[in-house]
Formats: sequence, C-alpha cells, structure tokens
Amino acid sequence: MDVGNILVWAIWVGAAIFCLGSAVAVVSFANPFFSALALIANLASLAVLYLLLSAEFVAAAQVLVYAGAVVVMFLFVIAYLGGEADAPWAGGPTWQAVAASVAAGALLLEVVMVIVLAAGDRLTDPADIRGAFGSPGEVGRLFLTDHLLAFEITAVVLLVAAVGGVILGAHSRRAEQDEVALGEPR
Amino acid sequence: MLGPDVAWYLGIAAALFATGTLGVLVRRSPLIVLLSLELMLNGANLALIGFARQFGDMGGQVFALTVMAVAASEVVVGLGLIVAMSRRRVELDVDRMNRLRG
Amino acid sequence: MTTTLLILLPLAGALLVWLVPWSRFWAGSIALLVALVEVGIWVNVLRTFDFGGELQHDQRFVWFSDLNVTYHVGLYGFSLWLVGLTVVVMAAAIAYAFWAGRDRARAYFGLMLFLTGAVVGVFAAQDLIVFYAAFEAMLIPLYVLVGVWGGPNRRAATLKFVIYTIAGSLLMLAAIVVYGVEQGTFNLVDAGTSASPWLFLGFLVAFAVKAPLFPLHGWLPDAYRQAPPEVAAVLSGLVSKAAVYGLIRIVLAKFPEPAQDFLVPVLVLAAAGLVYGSLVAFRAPDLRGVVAYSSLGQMSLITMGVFALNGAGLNGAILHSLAHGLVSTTLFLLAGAIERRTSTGEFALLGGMARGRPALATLLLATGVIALAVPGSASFAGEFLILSGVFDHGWAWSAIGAGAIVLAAMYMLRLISGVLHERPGSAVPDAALDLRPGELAVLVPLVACLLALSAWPAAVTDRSFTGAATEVVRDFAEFPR
Amino acid sequence: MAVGAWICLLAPLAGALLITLAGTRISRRAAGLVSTLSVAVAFGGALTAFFALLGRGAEKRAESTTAWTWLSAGEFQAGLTLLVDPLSVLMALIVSGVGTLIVAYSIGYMHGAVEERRYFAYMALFVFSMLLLVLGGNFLLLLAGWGLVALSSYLLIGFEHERPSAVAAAKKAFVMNAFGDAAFALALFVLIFRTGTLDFGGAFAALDDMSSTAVNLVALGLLAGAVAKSAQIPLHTWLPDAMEGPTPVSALIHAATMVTAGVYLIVRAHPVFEAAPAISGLAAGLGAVTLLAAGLIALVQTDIKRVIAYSTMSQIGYMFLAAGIGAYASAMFHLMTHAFFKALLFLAAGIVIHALVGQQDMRQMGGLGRYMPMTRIAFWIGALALAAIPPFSGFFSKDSILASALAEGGYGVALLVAGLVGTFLTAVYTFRMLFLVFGGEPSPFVREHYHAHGGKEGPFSMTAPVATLGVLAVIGGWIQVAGLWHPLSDFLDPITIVDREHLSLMEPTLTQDLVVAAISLALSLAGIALAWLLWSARRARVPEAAAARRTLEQRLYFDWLYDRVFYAPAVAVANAWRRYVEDPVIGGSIDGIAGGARGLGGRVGQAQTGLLRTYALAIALGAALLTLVFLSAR
Amino acid sequence: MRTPDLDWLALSPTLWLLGASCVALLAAVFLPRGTRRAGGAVVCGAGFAGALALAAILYVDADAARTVVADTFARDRFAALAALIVCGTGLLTVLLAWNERLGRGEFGGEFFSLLAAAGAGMVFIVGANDLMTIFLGLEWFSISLYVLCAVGGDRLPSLEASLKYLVVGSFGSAVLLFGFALVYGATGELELTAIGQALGEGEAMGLAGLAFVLAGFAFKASAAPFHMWTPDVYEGAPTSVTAFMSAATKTVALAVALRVLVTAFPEQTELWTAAAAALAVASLAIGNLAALVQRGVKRMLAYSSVSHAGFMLIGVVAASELGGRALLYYLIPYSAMSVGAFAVVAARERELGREVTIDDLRGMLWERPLLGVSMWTFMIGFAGLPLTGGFIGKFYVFSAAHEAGWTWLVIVGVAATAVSLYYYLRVVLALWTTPELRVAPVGGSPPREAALQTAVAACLAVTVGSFFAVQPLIDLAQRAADQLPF
Repeated sequence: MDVGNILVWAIWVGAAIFCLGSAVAVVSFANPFFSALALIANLASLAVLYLLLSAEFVAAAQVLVYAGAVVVMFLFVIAYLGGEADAPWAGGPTWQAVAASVAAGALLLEVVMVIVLAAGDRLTDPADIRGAFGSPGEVGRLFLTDHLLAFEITAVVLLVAAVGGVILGAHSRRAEQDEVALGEPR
Repeated sequence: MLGPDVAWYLGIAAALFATGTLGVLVRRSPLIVLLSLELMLNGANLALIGFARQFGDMGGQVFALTVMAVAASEVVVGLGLIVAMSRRRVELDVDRMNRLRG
Repeated sequence: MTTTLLILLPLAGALLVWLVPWSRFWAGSIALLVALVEVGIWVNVLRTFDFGGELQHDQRFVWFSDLNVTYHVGLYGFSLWLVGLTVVVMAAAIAYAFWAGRDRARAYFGLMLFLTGAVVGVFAAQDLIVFYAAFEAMLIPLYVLVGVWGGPNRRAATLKFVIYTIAGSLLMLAAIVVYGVEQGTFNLVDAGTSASPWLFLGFLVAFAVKAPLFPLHGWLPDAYRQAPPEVAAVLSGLVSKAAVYGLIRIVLAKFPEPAQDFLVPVLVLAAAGLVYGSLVAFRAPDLRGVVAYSSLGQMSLITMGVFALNGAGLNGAILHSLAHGLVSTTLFLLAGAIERRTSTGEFALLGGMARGRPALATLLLATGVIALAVPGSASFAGEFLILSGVFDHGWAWSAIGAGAIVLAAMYMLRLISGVLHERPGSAVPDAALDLRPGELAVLVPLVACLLALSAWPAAVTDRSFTGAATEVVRDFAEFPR
Repeated sequence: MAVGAWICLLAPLAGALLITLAGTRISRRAAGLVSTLSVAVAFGGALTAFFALLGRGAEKRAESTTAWTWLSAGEFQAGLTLLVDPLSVLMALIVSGVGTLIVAYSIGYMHGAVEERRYFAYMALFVFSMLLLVLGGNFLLLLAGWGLVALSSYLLIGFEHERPSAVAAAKKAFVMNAFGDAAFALALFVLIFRTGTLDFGGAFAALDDMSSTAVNLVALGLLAGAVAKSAQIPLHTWLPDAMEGPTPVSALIHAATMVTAGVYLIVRAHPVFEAAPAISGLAAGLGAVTLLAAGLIALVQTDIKRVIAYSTMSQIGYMFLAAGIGAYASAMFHLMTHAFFKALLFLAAGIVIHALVGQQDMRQMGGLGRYMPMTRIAFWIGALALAAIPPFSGFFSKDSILASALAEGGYGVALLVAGLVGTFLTAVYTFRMLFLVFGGEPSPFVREHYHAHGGKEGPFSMTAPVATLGVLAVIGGWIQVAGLWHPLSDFLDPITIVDREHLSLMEPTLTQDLVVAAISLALSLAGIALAWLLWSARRARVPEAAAARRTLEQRLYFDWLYDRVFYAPAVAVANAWRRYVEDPVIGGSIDGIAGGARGLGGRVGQAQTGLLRTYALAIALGAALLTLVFLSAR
Repeated sequence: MRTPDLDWLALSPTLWLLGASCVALLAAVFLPRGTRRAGGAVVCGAGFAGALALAAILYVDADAARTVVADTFARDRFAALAALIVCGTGLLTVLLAWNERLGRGEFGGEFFSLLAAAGAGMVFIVGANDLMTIFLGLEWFSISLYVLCAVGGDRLPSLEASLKYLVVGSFGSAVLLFGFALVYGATGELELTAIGQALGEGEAMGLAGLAFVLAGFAFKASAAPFHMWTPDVYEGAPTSVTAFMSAATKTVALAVALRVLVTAFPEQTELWTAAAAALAVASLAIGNLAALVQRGVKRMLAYSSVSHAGFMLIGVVAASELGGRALLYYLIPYSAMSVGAFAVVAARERELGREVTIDDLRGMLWERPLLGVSMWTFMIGFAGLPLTGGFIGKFYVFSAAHEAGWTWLVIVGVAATAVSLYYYLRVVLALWTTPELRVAPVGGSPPREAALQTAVAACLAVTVGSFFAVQPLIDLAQRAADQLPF
C-alpha cells in the first residue's frame, strides 16, 4: 500500500465522515437555514468524492451549479420566509417516526447487502480509464453524440421548470396584491 | 484505482439515500423536506458516478449531470410552491397540509 | 337476419324515443308500436320456423378474431319460445306502463325498449360474449327502472338487486374467460364440452343468482316489492328466464359431465328453494311477497326440470318457463292494478274486492289457479313434465315437487282470498273501480295466452328440442325410460 | 259417437265461457238457462254416444278420438283424447243427466242471490270438468279433469265468498284435494317412468312388465287420489265443511258426481288394482272403515246437510268396498243409484232450507211435513232408498255389493259385516234426520220463519227436478238385480271383461244374494225402528255416552289431528324461516357484506391521513418490501 | 465524432408538441390580454392534433421496430400507439380546459403551454429507450404537471395538492433514480436492450434495482400501496388537469413500465410478474374499498383510477403479447371514460362553484341529458359492464391473465369488479334521481359549454364505439404490442 493510496484513503475517510455528518445535520437541524448550510457542506464533500472517482467535470458542476446556485436559491427563500424552526425529534417517537426509521434502515440495509454481495465479485476491479475520463471535453462529446437526446431534454426540463417557477411566482405576487388590495392586515 | 474500492463509495451513496429518505419521512418543514430530497438525489448521483468509475463508462457521469439539472428544476418548482403558499399565509408545516384526505 | 332485427328494432326504437322530444303520449305510443311490431315479427318467425331444422335465422360475423369472438345470434326451438315470451311480456309491460302513465315517459319507454332488445339478445345469443353482454345489458335498464320509478325503498333494493346479480354474473365472466380461452373460441356452436367442475360452478352460480335459486335469492323480495308493477313483472316473468336459457344452452350443453356430477347438490338446492319459497310465500304478508317467493319456488322447480337431465325435464322447464312467465307477469300487473286502487298490497288491509268487480275477480282467479298449477293448466303441464323427468333420479324429488304443488295451492288460495274474499279490507274503498278497459286490454290477452297454452301445451313441448336443438343437449335429450 | 262425446264435453265449456264473456249483458235468468241448456246438450251428446254403443258388440264398445296431442316430451305423448266406452258413457250420462236436473233446480234455488251468473258459469265449468274427467282417454286428462273438478268445487263451495267460513271450507277442500292430486301425479310418474305412456290401454298392457313394487306404488298413488277426491278416511275432513256451498252444489258435486270420481278412478284403473291385490284390499278396507266411521258421526250431526254429507261418505265407502273386491259393476251400480237418491235428498233438503231462509240446523226444525207434504214424500223416497229398503233403488245396488263381498269370502266376510253394520247405521241416521225434520209438531222456528213459495213448496224449476229424481230413485235400481239379471254388468262388460278369470268371483249367486238381502233388510228395518223409537215416538232416550258422543261430535278428532300435525307445524316452520332465516340470513347477509366492505373502506380511508409524510412512507416501505422479497426470492 | 442518427419522424410528435408549447408561451406573453387564453388553447389543441397526426404517421411507418438517436429512443408502434392515446387525451383535455377557471383566468396561455409541454414529455417518454431519457422524460412531464396542479391558484387545495404531488413525486423519482443507478451498476449499461442482455437472472443488484424501478413506476401508475398521493392530488388539482393526469399519466406509466420490464428484465420475468400481481391485487382491494366510502366524485374517481391501475397491471402480469394488447386496448376506453367522467364533474363544478359530491350529480340526467347519459355510460364502463369498451378491456386482461396461467388473478379481478359496482352504480342512480332540493347555481345557470360537451360526446363515442369496433382497435394494439420483445 503506497503513500498515494493511503492519502486517498485518508481523504476518502475525511470526505465520507464529513458527507455523512453533514447529511445527518441536514435532516436534524431545527432551522432550515442551518440545514441548507449543512447541505452545502454535504455537496462540497460529495464533490471531493467525485474527484476521487475521476469525475472532475461533475465535481466542478456540483460545486458551481449545485452548491453555488441551487442551495443559494434555497438560502434566499429561507431568508425571505424567515424559516420557521421545527424540532424534528421532539415529543418522543411517533409511529410515523418509528416506521420511517424502519423504512430508511431497511432500505439502507438492503442496498448495503446488495453492495456487499457485489463487492466481492464485480466491484473489486474497476476498469482502467483513460486520462480523458471525466473531463469536460469527454462529457461534452457524449452530450453531443450518445446522449444528445438526454442533453436536449435536460434543457427542456429546465425550461419547463423555469416557466413553472415564473408562473408560480406570478401567482404568489398576484395573491399578495389581491390581499393588499383587500386591505387585509399582513 | 487508488483508495477504497467503488463499493465503499456506494456505501456512502446508500447512507446518503437513506438519510435523505429519513429526512423526507420525519421532517415537517417543507424546506427541509426538499433539502432531504436533494440528499436522496445526491446519493443516487454518487452511486451513478461510482458505477461510472467502475465500468469506465462515462454514461453514469452524464446521467449524474442531468440529474443535477433535474434536481434544480424540482427545487425551483418546489420553492416556488412554498413561496406561493407562505404568501397565502399557510403555515409551513407539511402536517398542516391535510385538508385533502380520506 | 330476423333475429338481429328482433334485437335491433327495440334498440333503435329506444334511441328514437330518447333522442326526439316526443310528448308523453307519443313516446308511449312509439314504444308500444315497436313492442307490437316485435310480436308481429315473432309470430311471423314462428309461422315459418322449421322446428326440425338447423339453428335458424342465424347471423354470424367475426367480432374480434384473435380470441375468436363472434357476433352470432340464432334461434333454436326452445329459444324461439323464450323470445316469444319476451315479446309478449314486454309488450304487455309497455302497454301497462303506457296506460298507467309514468313520469319522464321518454326515458322510461326508451329503457323498456332497450330492455326488450337485451332480453331477446340473451335468448338468441350463440356466442358467450354476446350472451354475457346481453345478460348484463339487461340489468342496466332494470337498475334504473327500479331505482327511479320504484317504491319508497327503491334505492336500497336496486343496489342490492343489481350488485347481487352482477356479482353472480361476474363469476360467470371469469368462467367464460377461462372456458373460452381453453376452447380457443367463444362461439357456442363451435366450442366443445368441458369437464371442469369449476367452470361449471362459475356458470351455475351466475344463473342461480339470476333465477334465483335458494339461498342466493337475497335480492329478490325487495326488488320485486319496490319495482313498478310492470317492471316487477318483467323481472320475475322474463329476466329470470335468462337463467333457464343459460342453464340449458351453456351449463347442460357444455358441461355434461359436471352436470351429472353435481346433479344431487343442485337438486337439493332446487328442492330446498321450492319448499322454502313456497312456505315463505305462504306466510308473506303482502301480495307481491307471495308472488315473489312463489317465483323463487317456481324457478327452483324449473331448475329441477333442467337438471332432470332428460327430455321430459327440459321440455317441462321450457313449458313451465313460459307458463310462469305469463303467470307472474299477469299477477304483478294485477298487483299493480290493486295497488293503484288501494295503495297497499298488505293482505291485512285488503279483501272483499270480488264483490262488484267481476273482471278483476275473474282474472285474478284465473291467473291464480293457473299459478297454483291446477291440473289441466299450462303450469300443471310444465310441472308434470318436470317432475316426471326428475323422477329419473329418485322418487323423492318428484315427491317433494308434488308436495310443493300442495303448498302452491295453499299460498295462492291465500292470495286469492286475501284480495277477493271475505269482508272488504280497510284499504279497499267502495269506489275502487273494476279493471278499466285499458287494463283489460293488457291483461286479457295475457290470460288468453295462458289459456291457449293450457289447451295445447304440446305446441311448445313438441317444438322445443327438435332438430338442431337436440344436438345442443344431445346427452340429455332422451325421455327417461 | 265421437261427435256425441265431443258435444257432451264441450257444450258445458261453451256455456261457461258464454256466461263469463257475456257478463252483465245477459240477464240472470238467461245465464241460468244457458247453463242448464248447455248441460242438457251435454246429456244429449252422452245419450247419442250411449245409443251408438248399445248397438255394438262388447269388444267394439271402446272408441277413442284424439283432437290433438296435449302434452309431449320426446317419445312421450298424451293426446287430448276422449275415450268413449260403456264406463265413460255411463258416467257421462249420470253427470250430465243429474247435472241437468240440478242446474235447472238451481235456477229456482239461487234466484235472488248475488252474482247468480257467476254461479251458473261455475256450474257449467264443473260439468265440463267432470265430463273431462270421465271422458278423458288417458291418465293425464283424467288428472286434468280431476284437478278442474277440485277447482270448480273450490269455486262453488266458496261461492258466497263474503262468508269467512265458506272461504275457509273452500280452501280446505282444494288443499286436501291437492294432496290427492299430488299422490295421483306421483302414481303417474311411476307409470311414465316404467311404461312411457299414460294411455289407458298402453299403460295397462305394460303392467305385466312392471315390478310388483312399481305396480303397488301406482295403485297406492291412484288410491290416495281417489281417497282424497271421494272423501274417504283419512282424507275426508273437507267434505262436511264443503256443505258451506249452496245446496245444489252439494247435491251435484258433493253427492252425485265429483266425490264418486274416486270410485270411477278405481274402476277405470282396475287392471292396476287387480295387479296390486294388497292395495285393492286396502281400498276396500278404507271403504269399510269410512262407511262405519261416517255412519257413526252422522248419528250426532245437527246440520241437515252435514248428515247427508256423512251419509255420502258412508255410501262411497260401500262403493270403495265394492271396487276394492273387484265388484266393479256393483260399485258403478251403487254409484248410479246413489247419484239419484242422494241428489234427491240434497235437493229436498234444499227446498227445506230454502223455505226456512237458510236454516240448516235440524234442532230448529220439526213438523215440516205439515207444511211441505210433497217434499216429505221426496225425502221419504230418498231415505228409503238410502236405507236400502226394497224396491227403492238403493236396495238393489247395496245388496249387490254386500252379496259380492260375501261371494269374495275370507276378507270379504269381514267387509260384509262392516257393510251390514253400516246398513243399520244408515237406517238409523237417515230416519233420525227424517223424523227430526218432518216429524212431530212444527217447532217455533218453523212457525216463525217458514215461507211458502207463492203458495207452493217451491218454484217449478225446483220441484220438477226433485220429482224426476224421486222417480229415478225409486226405479233406478231395477235395471239390475244381483244374481237375477244384470244388464248393467253386461253393458259394462268391455271394462270388466278383461281379466275376468283373474277375479275370484264378482257375480254372486242368487243364494248368496238372497241371504245377504234378507239380513240387510232386517238390519235396515231394525235401524228404522230404532230411529222411530228414539226420535219420532220418543219412546226411548238417546243414551248419554258422553265420551263417545264428544268423540263423534269432534268427528273422531281428525281435524284436530291434522291441524296439529300438518297445518300448525307448516305455519310454524314458515314463520320461523321468515323470521330467522329469510330476513336475517338471506337478506341480512347482503347488508352485512356491504357493511363490512364499507367498514374496510373506511379503514383504508383512515390510512389516507392527508399527510404527505405518510404517503412517502408508504412508498419507502413498499420499495423496501419489494426489494426484500426480490432479494430473498433470488 | 460520431453523429447520432436523428430520426425526425420518430421525434416529430414530441417536437411538434414542444413547439406548440413554446408558441403558446409566446402567445401568453405577446397576445392581447383577452385573447391569450383562447390563443393558448388553440395552439395547444393544434399541438395535440398535429402530434396525433404525426404519431399516426409514425405508427403506419414503423412496421419494423428499431432504435434511433444512438439507441436512446425507440421508433416503434408501441410508442406510437401510446402517443396516440396521450395526444387524444390531450386534445380532449384542451376542450375540457377551455373554460376552466384558473386562478383569476390570467394564466390561460401559460396553462396551455404547460399542458402541451406535459404532453410532449409523455409522448417522448413512451418512446424513450434508455434509463436516462426515461428519467428525464418522467421529470419533464412530472414537473409540468406539478405546476399545472397549482395553477388553480386561488384555491388552497390546489397548492396543497401540488406540493404533495411535488414532494411525493420527487420522492418517487428519487427511488426510481436510485433503482436506475443500481441497474446501471449491475450491468454498466443504460440502454434497455443492452441491460436485458447483460443482466443475469440472479444478480442481486439488478434485482434491487428492479424493485426500486417497479416502485417508481407503480407510483406513477398510482398502483397501491404507492397510490396515496392520487386521491389528494386528483381532488385538489383543477379538474381538467385531473382528467389529463388520470388518463395520460396512467397510460404513460404503464406503457413505459411494460417496455422497461419486458425489454430490460426478461430474465426476471417470473419475479416482476409476481410483484405486479401483488401490486394489482393491492390496488384492486384498496382502490375499490376506499372508493366505497367517498362522497366527493373526484376523490371517488381517483380511487377508481387506483383500482383500474390494478386491472391494467393484470395485463402487465400476463407478460405476453396478449397481455400487452390487452393493456393497450384497455387504455383506450379507459382514457376516454376517465377524461369524460372528469369533464362531467368539471361541468357540474362550474355550475355549483364548489367541489362536487355524488349527491350533487342528482337529476343531471334530466337537466343535462348529454352529460347525464355520458356520465352514466362512463360509470357503466368503469364498472366493466357491456356495451362499453370497459367490458372488453376487462375481458381482454382477464383472458390474457388466464392464458398466462394467472387464473386466480381473474377471480380477484372479478371480485374487485363486484365491489366496484357499488360506488359506480351509486353515481348512476344519483344521475337519475330528481333532487329534492334544487341547488341554485351560483350566479345563475352558466352558459352551456360547447367545447366541454364536444369533449364529453367524443369520450362517449369512444367508450361505446370501442365496444363495437373491437377488431380495428385490437389490430392496432396487436401490431404495437407485437413489437415488444416478449
């Protein structure tokens, strides 16, 4: 086991702990604002893992697009709404919480089991990869050849979402105006 | 490949997915529910990228990229809805949204 | 072609009545006209029918080919008689409704015509899917006719009736699917026989509910009590006979072995229903209750005839189907006439209606005594054949059947006396009129049909299972010897 | 000959239909005339056939004529067939002849009653039914007529349908007859099953191929039918109640014709009974028992018509006795004479009742002879005939029966003893009635209520038939004297000839005849004397014997027994089924299932909390479960 | 660089609808205020009509199935027929939505734009042939539908429904996605046929993926127990959107599920048929039982749609050409009945200005004979009674199930039908019953809507017509289903 390997292991362990810890934080914080911040941390740690998996472009996109844009949008909204806190684990375990834990635990166990079953078999020996693997150029090439349709449709989905967002936003504006017009106290 | 096998990454992916699931199932704030959904998608993404590395096939990475876009789209619509509801002074608690039931 | 015409003409009439905004009078007139034309067509078919020949007036084309489903209709001797019963009973029911006047006449008469087409479809069907379609299509108008124009408890009664009967026929659908897929065709003429007891039971249960057979008659009393009289007439007189056709055309023809295997259980149920229905009829507190439960008894008897599995039983079943159809139609229409005059059917409130109302008394009496199968009547002829047929399987069946004749006498006489005799009941106003010409015009022909049938029952029994029809029930066409 | 038979059959039917359809368009009197005329035409038809038969040899005296096949199933065919042979013609003559007289009598008797037209239509219908019964050429038609006479009997007993007792009696009569019909039908099922035919000839010819059990069953069924129709023990309780009907109805149906149909049936089906000697013996035994029981009960009856009714039962008992021992001609002979004198008695009683405004209780009567001498004569003739005093008709016929019983020997002797005791009883109750009604001083009731019909005892339409019957009751017996001459037996030969060699003896010797005649005459006279002592001269007191009297007044508890054993349980079972099975189980099961389904639906609805967390949870759990199953199924 | 072979005809219905969506969006912005809605509707209608025509051409042309655009899209009749059904549904929905009260009416243009977009997504996904395009197509139409649900903006239930749909839908998508990831992990392939070839029978990861995928599709098809969003969303969404969802989403979900299962999981047929059978039974039981106690018509119809998912899954269970045929045939009358029934509800809703309960339908037959008779027919069709295509549909799926050896499913289906009669017939009877107390419509009786009535009449024609014209429809379905690799 060479140094590089140990280093990578170390990075992996750190990223993994950070990733899982932040994930738990996301679902545990009472205040959505902190949750969103935790998600940023989570996404960042994921980006590290992506890098370890030779997915440079995806890692970059993760940081720029996801953490930089999506979560920031979250933060804006939370700030705008003044996110109300709720205590997730307060009031003792409800049957819903118990069942949820069971479900999540079962899913985790099953997937882990599947992975373990495959781990000794097909997941031991990763393919050799060329240098271009995970590079923006390669991603771009795929988007224009093999996955052209996916690429185009991603654009369409974003467009639809944008239109939807606009409509919903307009909605809420109108609703607010109506209420102001009606003179109701805010 | 340096570092742990892909299987270890997949373990993280599964844990992320499960954590996200738990978040969706127990949290009452719709914002945190949305965040938990992001966790789930990211778990899937990590799995996709891990497999992509395993097979040396970039398809998984491309998939992950599109998933990001999709996640963003969902967030846009979701946040739009939440804002619209809060403007109508609906308490932001998914447990209060039970007018429709039965 | 003529068969198709018999099916389509009333359907077309129904559309005509529904779509054009006729007045109440014209809607009724058109419906009646169509019904009478049906009778005319049928008479013409009867005149030219070759009873020794093949399946007649049949028409066949492919409906959908991959499962070999065909539109195939045609008439055997016994179907012809059942179709005849249909056109006559429906004409009477429509005429009565026309006379009595029903709200929302267009809808009403359209439904009645639709019903006519569906019932003819059942009796002419030579394909399982056509049969099933018509069998169910029959229920839709009935459901509405009872549910909208019925008595005060009509909603519960109709839901019960329709759900019960459709639940039964859904089992048949399952059986049809399995049978048809296994046979590779759904055409009754092409399909062979099957030895599967489960399929047999699927069909049997459907028909047992429809007939009804004890203990599957839970829908019967309410439906018969709540329906408008002419609809109750159609229900008990006509719709129940769909079960008879089904039993003969499908159960016996296609499942000869299970029919023999299940002979005893079926006969036990039929005998139980016969005794049970007759006894309950004997204590029923109202006019319609008696007729309803007597229908249970009589249908059980007919089932007995079918499951006599021989020529006598089958012929008797058809003959008794006709007789019972006419009898119970007439009785329900009479019940309607009585209820119009007294607003009740309770025996406790009725009585003494014979005095000064000779037409009512005569018709009720005549129908009543035919209903109790007085020897010499058409019902007697039918019962006689049925019981002589079922004697094949042991004297006890015939003995029970004969005993039920005594019970029939008891409840029918109770009905007759309860309405006609002794002191006038508290609900019978002195001013209650005798039957009006309109009612007579409906009832007298029905009774005349009954008398004609009584004078010559062999007209039916000589012409039911001859020619190709013998092939249909070839395992059971023998007279017991 | 066939034409005569058809006219005979159809004329009354036409009359009935005509009256029914004409409704109020014809007058009441016209209805009566139409009815009488139609029955008279039937008599004419029967006469035609009769004379046609007379000219033929014994072997050619049966002719059948088929209009169309009435009922069929495959090979089995039963035609609408009339059989014209001496037996049926004799019966047709009696039915239509006596019928004509009685319907004519009714014109006077029913005058002023409500719904007279209906009455005459029913009467014509009855005659038609009875003629169908006797002329029918196969068992099925016989059964059809059998049922139709029960129907007309029902209609006529319940003619005064506003009287609950009349309605109840009518129903009772019909239902008990239905028992008989059912038994009859069962016998026919056996016949069909074994022989495939119901034609008399065909069925009888096939008897040899049948097992003795089957034959016995057939005979038993037929006997049960006959017993019900002829009001023999144990199916006799309807007949006394049937006296609720108008008196002419009692005369025609419940005395002269319908109730004797059982005898006709046995005679008609004699090959069956000959092949089943045990059942024949049973028939004879039942006849003997009935004639004794009815005679005893008649002793204590107070209703004039009921006395005659019990006497009818008793006399039919004689006929059964005769038929049971194979003395068919004697049975038919007695049937004929009985029709005459019993109709006479009923009609005379009818005149009495008519004159007393419907009063039937003999205790209220007395001394009527003073007011109604002619009626008294008629009654005397009838009574003497009934009591078998020569030269009245009853003597000859009853004597031939008793002589045949003696000739039978063994079992026959026992029957003979019963018959002789019966003779005594007959004389007693007959003359008890006669003395109570006509003897002595007029009772207060009679003085108060008697009203003469325009100075006469009755209208011509009533008196003329009574007179005619009176003559017949006197001379009707002379056509046959047992052991001396027997034109009736000869005429009936084709019926009785078939198996003559099988019969032990059906024609008694002159010696036997004379012996029996002497004994029975003595007993009759003794009976008359006793009656005279007790009820006319009142020299002796009627013995108290309270228990016996009550037993007799309760009609040997048959009604009570049937009520407890049959009717009450049936009602109880029916009520119980209605209450505990029909409503809760059969009807309730549907509601229960529906309610259960709705309840389940409500539970499903509760799971639908409206909380999206629940929904997501369902998805998660579902996915986890699916995965688990897939992985474990691997 | 290898350029993928773009088959324009195969993509044309999608593109045409997408174009219509954009034009409608532009119309919503640039047309004068008063005409935006009408303009949007016309454009959207033209979009669906054009796509319908193009799909028909594609159907005729695609006599041999092949994949295009680098194997990411299937050019076959199966996709074309499903697209035809979706487009027909869309066209009817446009008519139905013509007068839909959306918010204060200011979003007409956008509404129709989104409707066209959703339609485009659906038309696309039925042809999608790899995991990525399937996932994207799914999100495409789902996101459109989330927004469409919310458009009835002044109604809180709409927002609630929309948020529920969004959250639960995204959750379902995430599950599906994770399943896709596992399948990808098991094979290293994204294309369906390749997956089918690469995936070994007992491969644990593949099986787990299959389970997740099944759950995801069952969610979209609203099969129990993944159905729970259905009643709430159906009730809360604007009725025209509900109509579209109930018919089109189900069509798409089942068609795609069938394609994925048959193409990608041929080795696991035994497992997924059993699972589908379980889902079918659960759907039949839960859908029917819950529908029994509903008062609101939309909610009742939602549960009925759950139960119909069960019936159609029986066709999937058969996993045979006959089963595919049965499914495709069933979808035709089902879509018509579903859209038609919701259209009638919409008509009543617009009269009353509130949610429609079953009692509110009283007397409809007399007041609105066309709508009344149609609703009557739809209910009878849902119940699977003859003279409607619903009967033939059930008959076909049952036949397919029996042929494939699933006879007990036939019994279950039959029993479920019996239960369903209770609530369908309640509606039928209500239609005939004259109301004791006539509820005065808010602001007087609104004008009769020609567009809506046309839609209803068309649905009626399809419902009844599909009973009589079985052969041509079955031929269509047969040629389509035969192109799947059963």
